[in-house]
Amino acid sequence: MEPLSLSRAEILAVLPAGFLFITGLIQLLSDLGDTSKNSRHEKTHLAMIGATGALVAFASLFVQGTLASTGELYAGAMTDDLFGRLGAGVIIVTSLFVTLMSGGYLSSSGNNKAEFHSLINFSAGAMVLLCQATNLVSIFVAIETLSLAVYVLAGFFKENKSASEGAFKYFIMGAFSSGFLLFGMALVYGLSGGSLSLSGIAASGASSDALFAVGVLLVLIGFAFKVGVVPFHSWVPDVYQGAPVLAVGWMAVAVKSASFFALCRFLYHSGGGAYLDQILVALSVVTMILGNLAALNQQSLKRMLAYSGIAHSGYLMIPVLVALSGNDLSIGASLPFYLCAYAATTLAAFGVLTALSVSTDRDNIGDLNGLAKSRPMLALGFTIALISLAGIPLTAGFIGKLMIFSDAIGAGFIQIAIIGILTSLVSVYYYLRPVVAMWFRDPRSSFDLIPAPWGVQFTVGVCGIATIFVGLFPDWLVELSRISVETILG
Amino acid sequence: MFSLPVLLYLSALLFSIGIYGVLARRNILVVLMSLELMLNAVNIALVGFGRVHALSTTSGEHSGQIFTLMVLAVAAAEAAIGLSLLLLIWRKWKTIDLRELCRLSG
Amino acid sequence: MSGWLEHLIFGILAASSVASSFLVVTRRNPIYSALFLIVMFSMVAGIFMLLDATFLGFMQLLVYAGAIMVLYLFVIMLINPRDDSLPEEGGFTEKTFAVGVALLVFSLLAFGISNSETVSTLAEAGTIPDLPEVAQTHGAIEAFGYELFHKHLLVFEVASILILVGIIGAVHIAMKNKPAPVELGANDEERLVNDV
Amino acid sequence: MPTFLLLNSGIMWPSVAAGNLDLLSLTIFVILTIVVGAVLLILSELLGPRRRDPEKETIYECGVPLLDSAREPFTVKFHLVAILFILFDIETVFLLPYAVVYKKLGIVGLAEMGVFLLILAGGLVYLWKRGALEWD
Repeated sequence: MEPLSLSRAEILAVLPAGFLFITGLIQLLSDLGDTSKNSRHEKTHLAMIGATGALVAFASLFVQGTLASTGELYAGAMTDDLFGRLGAGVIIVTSLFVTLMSGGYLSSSGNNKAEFHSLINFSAGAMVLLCQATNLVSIFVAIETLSLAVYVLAGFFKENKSASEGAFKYFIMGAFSSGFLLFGMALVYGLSGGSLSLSGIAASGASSDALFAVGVLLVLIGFAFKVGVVPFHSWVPDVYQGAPVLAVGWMAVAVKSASFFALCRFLYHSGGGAYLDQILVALSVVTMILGNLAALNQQSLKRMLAYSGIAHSGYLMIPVLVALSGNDLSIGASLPFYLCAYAATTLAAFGVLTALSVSTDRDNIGDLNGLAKSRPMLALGFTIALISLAGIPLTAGFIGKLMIFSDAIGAGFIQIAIIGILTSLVSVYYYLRPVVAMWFRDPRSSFDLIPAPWGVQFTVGVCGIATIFVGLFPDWLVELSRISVETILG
Repeated sequence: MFSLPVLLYLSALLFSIGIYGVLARRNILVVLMSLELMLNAVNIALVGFGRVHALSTTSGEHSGQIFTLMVLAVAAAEAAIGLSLLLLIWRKWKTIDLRELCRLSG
Repeated sequence: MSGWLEHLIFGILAASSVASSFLVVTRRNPIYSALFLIVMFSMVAGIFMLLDATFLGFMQLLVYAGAIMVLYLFVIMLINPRDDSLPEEGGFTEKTFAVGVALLVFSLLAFGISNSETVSTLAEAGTIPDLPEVAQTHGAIEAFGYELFHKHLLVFEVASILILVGIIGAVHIAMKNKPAPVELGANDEERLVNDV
Repeated sequence: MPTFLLLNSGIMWPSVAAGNLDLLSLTIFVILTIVVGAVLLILSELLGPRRRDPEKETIYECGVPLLDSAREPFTVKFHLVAILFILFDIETVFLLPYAVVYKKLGIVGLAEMGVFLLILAGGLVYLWKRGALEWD
């Protein structure tokens, strides 16, 4: 009956998420003054609080001193190993950029309330905890907190009808998938001798049990909904088109990478049943093919990026599959690297979309004609992002895809690698269509391009440069991600 | 009759009834209720496993029950957000029919 | 406690929970489904008490049957007080698809349960009443609270963030924003009163 | 095992541990209320005289004849208050275990509960300032 006690490592480990929650709360309470008018002026103080909070949270990732993990914290609920911190880093950097962009974006749409900023920070804190969670309860509560925040973000602009309808569909799909996720977790909990912690589940060695395999399959279905893998992707295009552009960017980057980090950690520990490899192979192949084919004839930029996001979830399934099949986990090292590259690229792409949506809400590819003449920097940023998404050399996307496919071939999944390469060749076509429209078409855009908010220009610039930098000098990030994968099993 | 397999069959049956409710019904209210039903079905399996492993588990005697308490909190917060979204839909579209909602919004 | 009584009571609770959940899903009028859902939550609370989770049983009654269903009934009364405005029921294709998916999931789970060695070894220990006795305070609020704070402290804090996100979401979405649309003419006055 | 049911066989009766007594009394209380209520209703239903009379059908002295069915739509205010009731109900659900165990948890437990309540107090201030609680 000894009283409660918190060790120093536990307090330090929870600092990143804690700072994000505190920033969210401060932003919420600081904006309560002017409730009446929908303020048009950009609330820079919110962006400042958010930026400082994110920077302090990023710094607190390294306050631990050593990068080594100090074992189980909070009775096994969380860990501060390198893999978790790498995921937390990606989430915090994304929340920094999204906070910077949201000031200008929200004020232009006349809906500039602090709820948007604080929900971004709350869901960022929940995602950081999700990347570092090592027991089933904390994974579940973290996923539900971030999903609730993102449902509200998706329906943030209450006035336009399609946003509220898309948000509602997203809510029902999300709640449905968390039902599956929960039932899978209950079965995994029950069949591993009643142990909630992932290490306990790994130690219990129940993975040969039939019901355990069904449990892991249900958890996989739950995550597949969240990430948007094909059989469970029907909500992705509608929500991506209806929701505010920034909320979509947040979903595409942060929610996807946090879910993949958590799925990776869960599957590494639970091992998965006998049939999991075939299911993962089927999921990733179908996702890659359908995602890319559907994106081919998309006219709307948002829907095209939605399907490209689905296709990239298919690519990201490959390292999970590869690591699970072989017993050598380091093969799956391409996942953290690809997620970092994907985060930087997609942030740049959604930065440009935000810049466009500030001046017009039409978003089909035709509107990009001649963007290079009127906005050369924006056009350059968008071109870099699209090239990296397509996997053309000299960009981070290329290195990521190279790693994924070489790992897959190394582990003997030749057919998947071939399908992956073919589908990314197909994707080159629909990624380059906007690039052609921007550079080689004469501008006929009827809307006057007001200059993008400073936050958006800064984000597109930094993310574009980061994509090129990682493309040219990738080995530090490759090494970091390879080491981090080894620390998962502790 | 009151044994672990029966508990699991019961929770699987309630879970599938919830799935039927979510997919078949057009009245959004009943869809939201079926979502609550699905989460509740899982609670039975959780508490059942918790009771069976009560003396032998490493994660603490009440681990199943604490997980269920968290599921309770999540289900309540989900119901709150779901019903406010429903109210928003009702105010904008004046319908609570899921299929019509899809048709209207194109 | 003699075994047969507990089996009997579990049988009653389980049968009525399945029956009421089936009725929740099939009733046309949402009020009846809400009432049957309350019945189902109370039956599940009874099952929790049989499984020695007394604190949880009462919390289930307090939160589910007490608070969530009150909100559902509020919304039902808010949205369609008259019976005629019910949406007509789904077509045949939706129903068959739903039954198909539900049966698929149930058969997957039943297949898993039936030939899972772990479940059969667990079941060999006998039915729940014959399991080794748990401590008298098991499931009571004190032991539950002690373990909640010692083993699940982090989740307890994240739960407060979950509730706060719920508050922000509910208020932002459910509240009509202050500046009511001014284009309402004088004759629209009574329409404003009815407008929700 | 929860020996909270009145019907268990006699041999169990003397061995009812103190811990279970309150559950047992709770069950007796529940069963008695149901039985008494049911008996009163059924008896008055069966034994009561049933003579229809137009005079009796009219509304009690100062009643107002009915205009419309009693089911008027609620205003949205009720809906928002009901949602907030749920969310703060969950807060009490988490407070209950703490209230029973706070002595054993010591200062750190107090700090944890303080953080929990601070966050929700922040939510309350947000609610109040956003005007969610105004009724007019």
